[in-house]
This record gives sequence, structure tokens and C-alpha cells, in this order.
Amino acid sequence: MTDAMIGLIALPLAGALATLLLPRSATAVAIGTGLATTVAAGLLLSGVATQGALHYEIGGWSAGLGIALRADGLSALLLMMTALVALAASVYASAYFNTASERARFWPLWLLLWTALNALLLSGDLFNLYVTLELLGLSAVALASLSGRRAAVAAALRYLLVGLLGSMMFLAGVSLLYAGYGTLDLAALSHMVAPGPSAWTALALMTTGLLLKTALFPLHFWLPPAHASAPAPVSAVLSALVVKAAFYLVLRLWLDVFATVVTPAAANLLGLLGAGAVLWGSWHALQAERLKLLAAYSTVAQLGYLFLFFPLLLALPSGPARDLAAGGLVMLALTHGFAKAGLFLAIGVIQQRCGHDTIRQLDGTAQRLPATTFAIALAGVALIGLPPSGAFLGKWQLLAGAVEAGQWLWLVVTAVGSLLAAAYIFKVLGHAFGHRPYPNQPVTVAREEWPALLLAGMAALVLGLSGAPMWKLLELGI
Amino acid sequence: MNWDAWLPVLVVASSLLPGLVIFFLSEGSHRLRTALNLAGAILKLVLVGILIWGVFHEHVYESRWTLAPGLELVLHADTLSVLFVTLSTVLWLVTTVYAIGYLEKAPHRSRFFGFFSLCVSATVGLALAGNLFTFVIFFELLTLVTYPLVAHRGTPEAVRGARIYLAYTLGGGMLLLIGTVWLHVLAGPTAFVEGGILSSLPAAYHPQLKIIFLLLIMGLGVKAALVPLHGWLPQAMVAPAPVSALLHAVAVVKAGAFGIVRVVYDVYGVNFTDQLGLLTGLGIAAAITIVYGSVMALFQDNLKKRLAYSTVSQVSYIALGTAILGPIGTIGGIVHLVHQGIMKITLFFTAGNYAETLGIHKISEMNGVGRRMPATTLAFSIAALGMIGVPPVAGFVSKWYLGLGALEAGMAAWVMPVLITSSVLNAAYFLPVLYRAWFREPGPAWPAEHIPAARFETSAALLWPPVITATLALAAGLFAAAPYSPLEWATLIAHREYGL
Amino acid sequence: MNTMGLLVFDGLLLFSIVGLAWASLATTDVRRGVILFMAFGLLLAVAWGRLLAPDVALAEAAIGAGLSGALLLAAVHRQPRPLSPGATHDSLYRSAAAVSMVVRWVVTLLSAALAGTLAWGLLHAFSSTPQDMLPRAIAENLAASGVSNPVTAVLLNFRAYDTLLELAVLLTSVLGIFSLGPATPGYQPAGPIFDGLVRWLVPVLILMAGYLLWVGAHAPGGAFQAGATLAAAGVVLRLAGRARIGLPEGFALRIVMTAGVSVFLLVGLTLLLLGRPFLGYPPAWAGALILLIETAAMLSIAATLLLAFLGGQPESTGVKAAANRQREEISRC
Amino acid sequence: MLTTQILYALTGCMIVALGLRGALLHASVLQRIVAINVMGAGVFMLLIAVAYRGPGLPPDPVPHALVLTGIVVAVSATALALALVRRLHAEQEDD
Repeated sequence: MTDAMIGLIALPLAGALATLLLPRSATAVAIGTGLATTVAAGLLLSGVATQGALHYEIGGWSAGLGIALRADGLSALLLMMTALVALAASVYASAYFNTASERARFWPLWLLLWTALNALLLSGDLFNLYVTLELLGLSAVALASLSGRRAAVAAALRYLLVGLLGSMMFLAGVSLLYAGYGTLDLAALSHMVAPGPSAWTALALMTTGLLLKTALFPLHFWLPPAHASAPAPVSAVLSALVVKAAFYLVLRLWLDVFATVVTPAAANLLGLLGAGAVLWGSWHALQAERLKLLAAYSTVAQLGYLFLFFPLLLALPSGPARDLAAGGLVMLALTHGFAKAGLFLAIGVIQQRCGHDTIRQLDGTAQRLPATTFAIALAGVALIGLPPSGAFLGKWQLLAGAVEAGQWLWLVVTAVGSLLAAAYIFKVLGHAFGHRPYPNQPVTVAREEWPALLLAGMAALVLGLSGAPMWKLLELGI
Repeated sequence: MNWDAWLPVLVVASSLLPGLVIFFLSEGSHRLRTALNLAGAILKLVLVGILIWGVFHEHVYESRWTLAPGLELVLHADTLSVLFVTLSTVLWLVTTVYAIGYLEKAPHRSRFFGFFSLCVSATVGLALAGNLFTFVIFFELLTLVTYPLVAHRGTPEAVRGARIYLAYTLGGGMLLLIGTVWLHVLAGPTAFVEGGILSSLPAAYHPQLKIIFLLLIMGLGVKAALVPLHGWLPQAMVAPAPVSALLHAVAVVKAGAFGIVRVVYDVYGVNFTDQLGLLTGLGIAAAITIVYGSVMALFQDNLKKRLAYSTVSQVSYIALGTAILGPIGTIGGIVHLVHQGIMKITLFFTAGNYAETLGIHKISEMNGVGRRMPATTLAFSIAALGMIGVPPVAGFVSKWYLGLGALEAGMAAWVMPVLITSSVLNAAYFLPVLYRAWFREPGPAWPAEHIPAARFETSAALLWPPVITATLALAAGLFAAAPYSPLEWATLIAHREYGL
Repeated sequence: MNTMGLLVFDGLLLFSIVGLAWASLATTDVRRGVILFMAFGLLLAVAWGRLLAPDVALAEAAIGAGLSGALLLAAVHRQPRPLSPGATHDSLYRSAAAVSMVVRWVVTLLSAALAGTLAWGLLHAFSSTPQDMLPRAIAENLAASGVSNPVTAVLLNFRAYDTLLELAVLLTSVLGIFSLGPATPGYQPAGPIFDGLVRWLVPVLILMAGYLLWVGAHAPGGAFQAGATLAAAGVVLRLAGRARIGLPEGFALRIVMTAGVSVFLLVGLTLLLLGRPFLGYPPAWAGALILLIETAAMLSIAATLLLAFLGGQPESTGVKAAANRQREEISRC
Repeated sequence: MLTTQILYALTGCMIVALGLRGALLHASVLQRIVAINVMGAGVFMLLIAVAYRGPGLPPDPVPHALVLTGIVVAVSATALALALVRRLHAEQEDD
């Protein structure tokens, strides 16, 4: 099973090299690599489910001297989501990019991004995390600017600079921790870290750096232009996975490594920023005139929900109520990953088939693509948090946690945010009901439409209806 | 899982699966779509027949599926759910036939029938929900799948009406969700149990329970169109007639009313609700709605709008019955769930017939329509008289029990005037319509005659459904004492609720 | 030097470093800023030497000050002429140019607060006895690492995985640069004097790279310093306006670019297949494997840094056509 | 506590702050990139100071290795950023 961990890193990396060296068969190599990586993620997930948390010491050096890879329920689930989303987006990308030279430029960077995501989720070492963050950031920026258009390049540049600032803050925190505790191993640190100036400062620096990368309000300003101007498969992965990777690290730090250091007041601050993100992001999504911008602002809002959980997790005593809240958080994150990726892919189909993504002009155009419209609807259900999506269960736990902890503010924010989400999703869907001819085949362009549909279906149906095993798996995690 | 566990799932699936298949059918495959629709509807009827027999003989039909720790999707058949399931199933069959005729050449039929089937699946799921969590899920699903039906025509008014509908119902859904979560935190999983489950909670919780009750009733009240949460209902009239028929008789409005019944009887327990002092408030809200709806109906010239306000008024009889402590009032409220459904669906079918056949949308255009469309107008008249409460139509039975229940519960002082006022108003807005239709001379031409009179006054698929439902409305009144009649079944429910 | 003298030296050095950092950022003339930044980097290299970090000093001088500076200078050189004197070049950030005094002060205070907090945390961390478990563990295992320079041991054995990913970062960067368009055209051919200089400078740089690579096993040096030196040879050729700067083309170029990651990964996976941990070298082979990886890494690093300096894929006969096509596609979509 | 260590570490903090301020305030994107590099150098200085054990004592090699990696990562990022700037300017000239 531990070999699956190496596979998750080595396979996409080797795939990146292969697609670079063999540009003619890059698509086939990339899809093959994607399938193999997904199998590795599946093996790891089943390994964690049966054997509990796994770890692997690279080079055979004990953790601390060397670097250890670690996988528990949380990381295994996120790795699985990464694999499924990236695989679906890969299939879509194979149809999205028309020319051989576009594909030749895309695939190596794409697989490097995938490598970075897997490496980040598996890493058990602070400095190694910094390197994976940089690999992730650079590959994401390179992909975001792929179209070469002015708006995309400008947004990518800003994305890069913000990301670098974030990385530097993270690294400053790492230095501080190394100065204080003499190790970079996360597991060792979680036993050693004690409240005090150096731990507080390190946590503050690392959190700030990561919040920049995960685009928590008000540090979100770079996200909408970058996500809205990237090619559709890239936007999907940026919104669904890349920001979530930084979020995952915040979660790890707060609930695991720094569990003894964090204070309810600090968590309340995160919660307040999250609330700001929910309201601000949803409001701007509602004002957006283009679909991609709507989706990007929705990402800002959806990340906000994840931060509403922090004050609850700190307020609730450890026990079933807290475990459920933590599970709800993960469920919400997973659902958003699938839903947002599906949404961006669907938008990509519309943009390519109809030549635009202006919401006002969608009347009838979405009609010609019923499967894609349906994918948007399913993704929308998940973004609003309606049943039977996984997000419904996630929000249920969020509300339950808020009631349990007596923190009513989060309850109000969640309610308002969900209604705003309904408003912006149905603003789009309202345009889909026009009196235009309806094609005879529900699915018109299979390779482009199925990935979005499957991802959205995953978010809206599968996670909600058969996500019960997830909770069991998470008991091994946080 | 054995047969007993599968039956509730099958009842839901018998419309869900055909619905999903229909989405993928091309517009042209008319026969296959019709066959699937009817096969699903008939299969469901058979399954429900088994369910009725079994529940009467105290069989337990229950399916469970865990979604998350402590959150179970439970489908459970008890007497109350069977009543609602039966109503939905029968009226779905009739409405399907009607819709096939109504939409004969309209575009997007696969989409329409797909969502139509999903709508019934959600209603049936909501009826069979075994706990509040499951109820909320189907309640929200119902909102989702009815939105495309309301917006179906795609005109700006339709999209606008649908948006208003959505804003109200999702807002209500959010209140319901918050109430449910809160209750879940206080009391754990809230299964629907006859007599309620909350009375055992410590008294310290009572203030919270009152707020939760308010949240739940407000959430449900949006769908049940309790004043002042009724604003969406007249707007949603833009939907095609079969949709309006289903929305007003079974699906949406009734889901809200059914939910109120569930919360009062099977979550809080009617005695505990009364003990918390919440019953009177509910009754007053219902009474205001009854009178308000009737008054508003008086001023509508648009037939469907008048019927819509009539729905606002009539559905609150159910809430009123719930608020009357004692088995007789309960019977009145619950039996009205069925009676109002049958009568109101008849009215909407006939209104649709007038519009489809002769282009009549307004009451002022109905002069002499009884001569051109006698069967339709007869059906309309029976249902309208039933709404007023004229014996022997079903509506009389409901009002009789409500009045009797109020007397027994000592609430007659304010319930009786409400009932009388409402009946007078009902008469005031229905009788002139009947007079026009039967006794006025028709004008020189109908507004827009789409379907010429041939063997029947309109196409057969449009004619038979209202005739059948009108007959049912008459039969429910005439044979109220027969076994398995709605009244008898409501009596059974009331006895089980009060533990008699 | 006595302690007092050292303290004075430290004070002067640090004062100059902070001064240069401040000056390089305070000027509005970008070219000036970059040159000051390069000087800042050179002083940093001195500081690293002072703190007994010669490996880092070498890398800082070659990469941090040298190549970064060269990249920045090239970028300044390519910048479009300002429309009017004093106008900022970047309309994208023009709004930022007009930031009010309030914002300026807020940011300054924020930065100061950051420095204060960081210092506070650090002083607390230093006040406890230094944690020496890790240096001790490294010393104990150095013999098994295949090299005697502890920094190289950490980079290529104990934390080899970091270095693998770091090479992937380099590769990603150059792929990103490639996707943004072809290299800029070369400079004018150099005059005879500079040309003469180039003639002997380039071989020296190449020899030095080889030496640094070899010596890295037991003394300061290694693949990165060597790669940067090799790249410097290419930069010199480029500045001299030579058409050929030692970079291969097409497939061969891609092989060189990926060599570092490829060899690293191949070694790691082969060991895995042989039943050892991923990247777990057998002690007897460790020295040879590290040298192999370092050689490949040096070539990749040199090629990557040089390509970054060129700012894209070099235009040769075959590549030129492809680049033009690529350009057309970009403008089309 | 070593005076040298503290001296260099505090200077590192100052450089970090200078870099951050420049990165946030500068109008020119090239200078922002320089500022981020300055900030990085400040962080590296912290790490090298942490590694220092005093005159004549072998320093901790781990931070040295980390800084070496960091320098290469920083130059990669700088190169990509400059390529983006170049592309942006090319687009601007096309306009």
C-alpha cells in the first residue's frame, strides 16, 4: 500500500517527462498516466480504510533526518478527489485543445500540477511542503496563462506574485519552527509545539501565507481574474483542487500540528473572514455577467463556508458532535471540489460551442446542450447545498455545530449565503428555459459533455447518498 | 432487505425511474413516453393498493439508508402517509392522462414529463418520509423539480413566476432546515411517531421548542400558502394547467399542509403542542388565511387566479383542523387533505379545458359556456359546490367535521364564524361563475376556439380526467361511511394519533 | 580578528546589506534598482561566508545575485520605452502607483509589525537551548550517505526528495516560459576585445563547473553551483552575440532539460524495484549514484537557467517555423 | 544566545519587512519582483542564522541545504514572472 504513495508522485511526474519527450502521443500518455494515478489513489484509499494511517520514509531515513510521506483518511480522500477531478478534466482537455502544439504545451505542465497536488497532500515535512507549494504555484500559473491572452497573462502574473508572497510567509514560519524545535517533521512537531511566542508567530505567518493562496476574503482579490481567464480544464482544477490544497494545509496546521496552540479567538477571526467571504463572494457571483466569473466568485464564497467550521471545531469539546462537524467540513470541501470542477467544465463546453459565456445571452444556447445544462444544474444543487448533494450534509453539520456551540452568527451567514447561491445559480438556469428547438440526442458531444456531467453527478448525488463510509474513514484522520 | 423493506422504495421508484428514462427520450418518441408514464402510474397504483391493505392490517413497511452518522433516510408507511400517497398516486395517474392531451403538440415534452414524474416521486417520498430529516430532503427536492415545471413555457412571465416561486420556497426551506437541525441537536433523530416524541424533553427546552415550532411552521407555511407567506401562489399560475392542477391539489401546497400535520401530530404531539400554547396561534393563522384567501378570490376575474386564491383559503382548513384539539377536528382537517385535492384538481382541469378548447381565461368570458361544454361545466359545478360545502359533495363532510370538532373542543366561538364567513364567501365567488356558465347567453364567438366540438366537446384526454375526479368528489361525499373511504381512513388516523 | 573587530565587521556588513536592500527598493529607476539588488546579493554571499555557509555563498553569488540579476537586467532592457518621462511602464499597476499616503503608512506599519513579531518569535526560539538532534543524526549517518560534505549529503541523500521536486520546479518554470512565446532575438556581435575575453572566459567557466560538481562531494560546491556556472558560460556567449551558445535543439534539448528529473526519478524507481526504499541508495553505491544524479542535474540546471535567460525556446531554423505557428495559434484563439 | 546569530536574524527580519513593503507598494511590476526576491533573501538570512552555532563550530547543514533549494526555487519563480511580464509588454505594444 505504501508503494501507492510513491506511485501517486512518481506516476504523474514520469508522465510529465514522457509527454514532454513524446509530444506526438502526449494525449494518450497523459490519459494513461491519469488512469494509473487514479488507480494508485484508489489503492491508497482502500489501504487507509483497512490499515489506518500510513507513512513512508523516503530513502529509508527516519522521519526528521529524511522526509516522510503520510496518508490518513483526510489526505486519502482528498487524493481520491484530486485523481477523479483531474482525470475527468484530462479527458475533457483532450477534446478542449485543438492543435498539437497546444496539447504539447499543456500536458507536461498539467501532469506537473497533478504531481504537485499529490506531493502536497502526502507530505509530512514542513520544508517539503514549501517546495510542493512552489511547484503547485508555478505549474498553476503557467497553466493559467496558457492562452497567452492579455487578461490571462496579467491575472497569472498577479497570481504568481501573490503566491510567492504567501510562500515566503510560509517559509518564514517554517524557519521559526525549525529555530525553536530543530525538526521539520510534522508528526514530531505536533508533539513538541507548545503555546508561546515562537509558535504563535509561526502559526500566524504560515496561516497568513496559506490564506493568500487559498484566497480567503479579503485576500481573495487575485482569484476571480485568474480563475476566470484560464482555459476551462485549468480553471476547473484551480478552483476545485489548487486552492483546496492550501486550505488542506491550514486545516492540518490548525487541527493537527498546532492543535495545542490555536485559540478560540483566533478561530473566530478565521470564522469572521469566512463569513465575509461567503457574503462578498456570493454577492459578486450574483452580479457577475460572465459564467466563468460567476463560478470564480462562487469559489471565494464556498471557501468561506469551510472557514466557518474553525470556530465551531474549537468551541466544541472533542466528542461525536465535533467529529461530525469535522466530517461535515470535509464533505463540504469534497462536494465543492467535484461540483466546481463540473461547473467549470460545463462552462467550457458552452464557451466553446456557443462562442461566449455571457449569462444574459445564454437563452437558447444552453438549450442546444441539454446534458451540459443539466450538469450546471446538478453542480448548482451542490453549490447551493440542496439535498441530495454532499454539501447538504456538510451544511447540516455546519448548522448543527453552530446550534450546538451556540454560535448563531454562522447559522445566519450560512442561511444567507445559501440563498444567495440559489439566486445566482437559478439566474443562470432561468435562461435555459426558452422556446428553442431541442435536439434529439441529449448528449451532443460526448467527450466534452460527459466529464462535467459525471463530476456534477458525483457532487450532487453520489457523495450525498453514499458518502456514509467517509465518516468512518475520517475517524482515522483529524 | 425483504419485501416489506422494498415496498416503500418501489413506490417511490415506480415514478422516479420512468422519469429519469424519459429525460433521455427524443421528442418524437411519443408512444414510448406515454407507455412509460402510464405503466409507471399504474404500477404505482398497484403497489399502493398493497400498501393500503398492509398498513390497515398493521404491517410495518420501512426502508432505511444511512447518509451520515445519525442521519438516516427512512421511508416508512403509516396511516397518514398512506392517505397522502394514495391521493398522489390516483391524481398523478389522472393528471398524466390529462397532460398527455394538454401538451399534445407543445415543445419540450420529454423535459416536461421527466420533471413531472420526478415531482410525483418527491411528493410520494415526502409522504413516506419516516423522520423529519427525510421529510426535509424530499421537501427541498420537490422545490427543485417543480421549478422547471413552473418555468416550462419559457416566457419572461413564466421565468419570473418561477423565480418568485423559488425565492419563497427556498427561503421557507431554509427556515425548515434550520428548525429541523436545531430540533435534531436538542432531541436527536426526530422520527415520526404517532402521538409525538418531544413531550418527554425537560421543561428547560420549552422556550427553544416554541421557536423551533415557529421556524418549522413558517418553513412549511410557505408551501402551504399560509398568509402572509402565500405570495408565490398567484404568481405560479403561469405554469401549464396540469402543473397548476398538481401543484394546488397534491404536490406543493399539500406538501406544506401535510408537513404541518406531521409536525403537530407526529413530532410535537397534538397535546404537547397545545400544552406549549402553540395550537391556538396556528389556528388563528389558519383562520386569517381562510378568510383572506376567500376575500381575495372574490376580486379576481382571471379564472385561474380566482382558483389560486381559493386554494390559499381551502388548504388552511387542513391547518385549522390540525389546530382543533380532539379527534373530530383532526378527522375534519385530514379528510380535507384528500377532499380539497380531488375538488381543486377538478377545478383546474376544467379551467384548463376552457382555455385549451375555447381560449377562455377570464370569468367574464364564460357566459353560456355550459351549453358548449356541458360535461366540463358539470364537473366544474360539482367541484365548486363541494368547495362551498354543499352536501352531498365531499367538501361538506370536511366542513361538518371541522365544525363538530370545534364544538367538541370548545373552540366554536371563533371557529364557527370563520367557517360560516368562509362558506358564504366561497358561495359568493363560485355561484356567480356557475350562473354565468349555465344561464347567461353565450356571446357571438369564443375568444379563441382551438378544438372544435366533435364527438366530445373537447378532446377525450382532456375531458375524462375532470369527469373522473368530479365523480370521485361526489363519491367521497356520498359514500363517506364506506370502508376505505377517505373519511374512514382519516378516522383511523385520528384514532391512532389519539391512541383511541 | 578579535571579537570586537568581528562585531564591527558584522555591523558594517549588515548595515550595508540593509542599506542596499532599502536603496534597491526605494529608487524609481528600475535599472538602478536591479543593479543595487545585484550588489545586495553579492554582500549576502559575503554574509553567508561569514556565517560558515560557503555552499550557500557560492550559490547566492552565482544564482541569487548573478543569474537573477542577469534575468532582471534583461527584462529591464526589454521593457518598452516609457511614453513620457516619469510615467510608469505598467498600466496594469497604475492604480497602485497612486496609492495614498494612508495606504503607504498602513503597509509600512504592517511590515514593521511583521518584522517585530518575527523577531519576537525568533528571540524566544533562540532563548531555548538549540536543538541539535538533527545535526547529530546527520553526523552519525554521514558515512553511509556516500559524500562527506554534509550539505550535499542532506541535499542529495537525506532530503533528496526535496531536490527532486526542486528540479521539477525548475522544469515547470522553463515550460511555463516556453508556453509564453519564443526567445527574444540575440544581441549585436561583440567587439574584438570582448570577443577575445569570451574566448578564454567560456572555457574557464566550463572547467570551473566541472570542478564544482566534482568537489561538491566533500567540499563546498555541487550541482547547483556548477549548473549556474555552466549557464553563465552560455550567458557570456549570448552577450557576445554568438549564434550558437552551446544549447542543443529539438529533442536533444528536451532530453537535456529533463535529464535531472529523469535520472533522479529513474534511480529512485530502480531502487524501489530492487526492493530498497524509494531513493534509498545502498551505501556502497551512494557516492556514484549521487555523482550521476548531480551530473544530470547540472546539465538540466544549466540548460534551464540559460533558457530562462533567453526568455523562451531558442529560434533555430526548425524551431522558428514552429514558434511562428505557435504564435499564430495564440493570436487566433 | 549568540550575539552574531541574533544580529543576523534581526537583520533578516528587517529585510523581510523591507521586501514585503516593497512588494505591496511598488508600482512597477519589475520592482515588485525585486522586492519579493529581497524578502526571500531575508528569510534565507533567518535560516542561515539559525544554522550558525558559533565561531569554529560546525553549523547545522540542514538550513544550508534548505536555502540552496530555496535559492533555486526563487530563481525559477523569478524567471517565470519575468517571462509573464515580457509577454504582457509584448501584448501592450501590439495594442
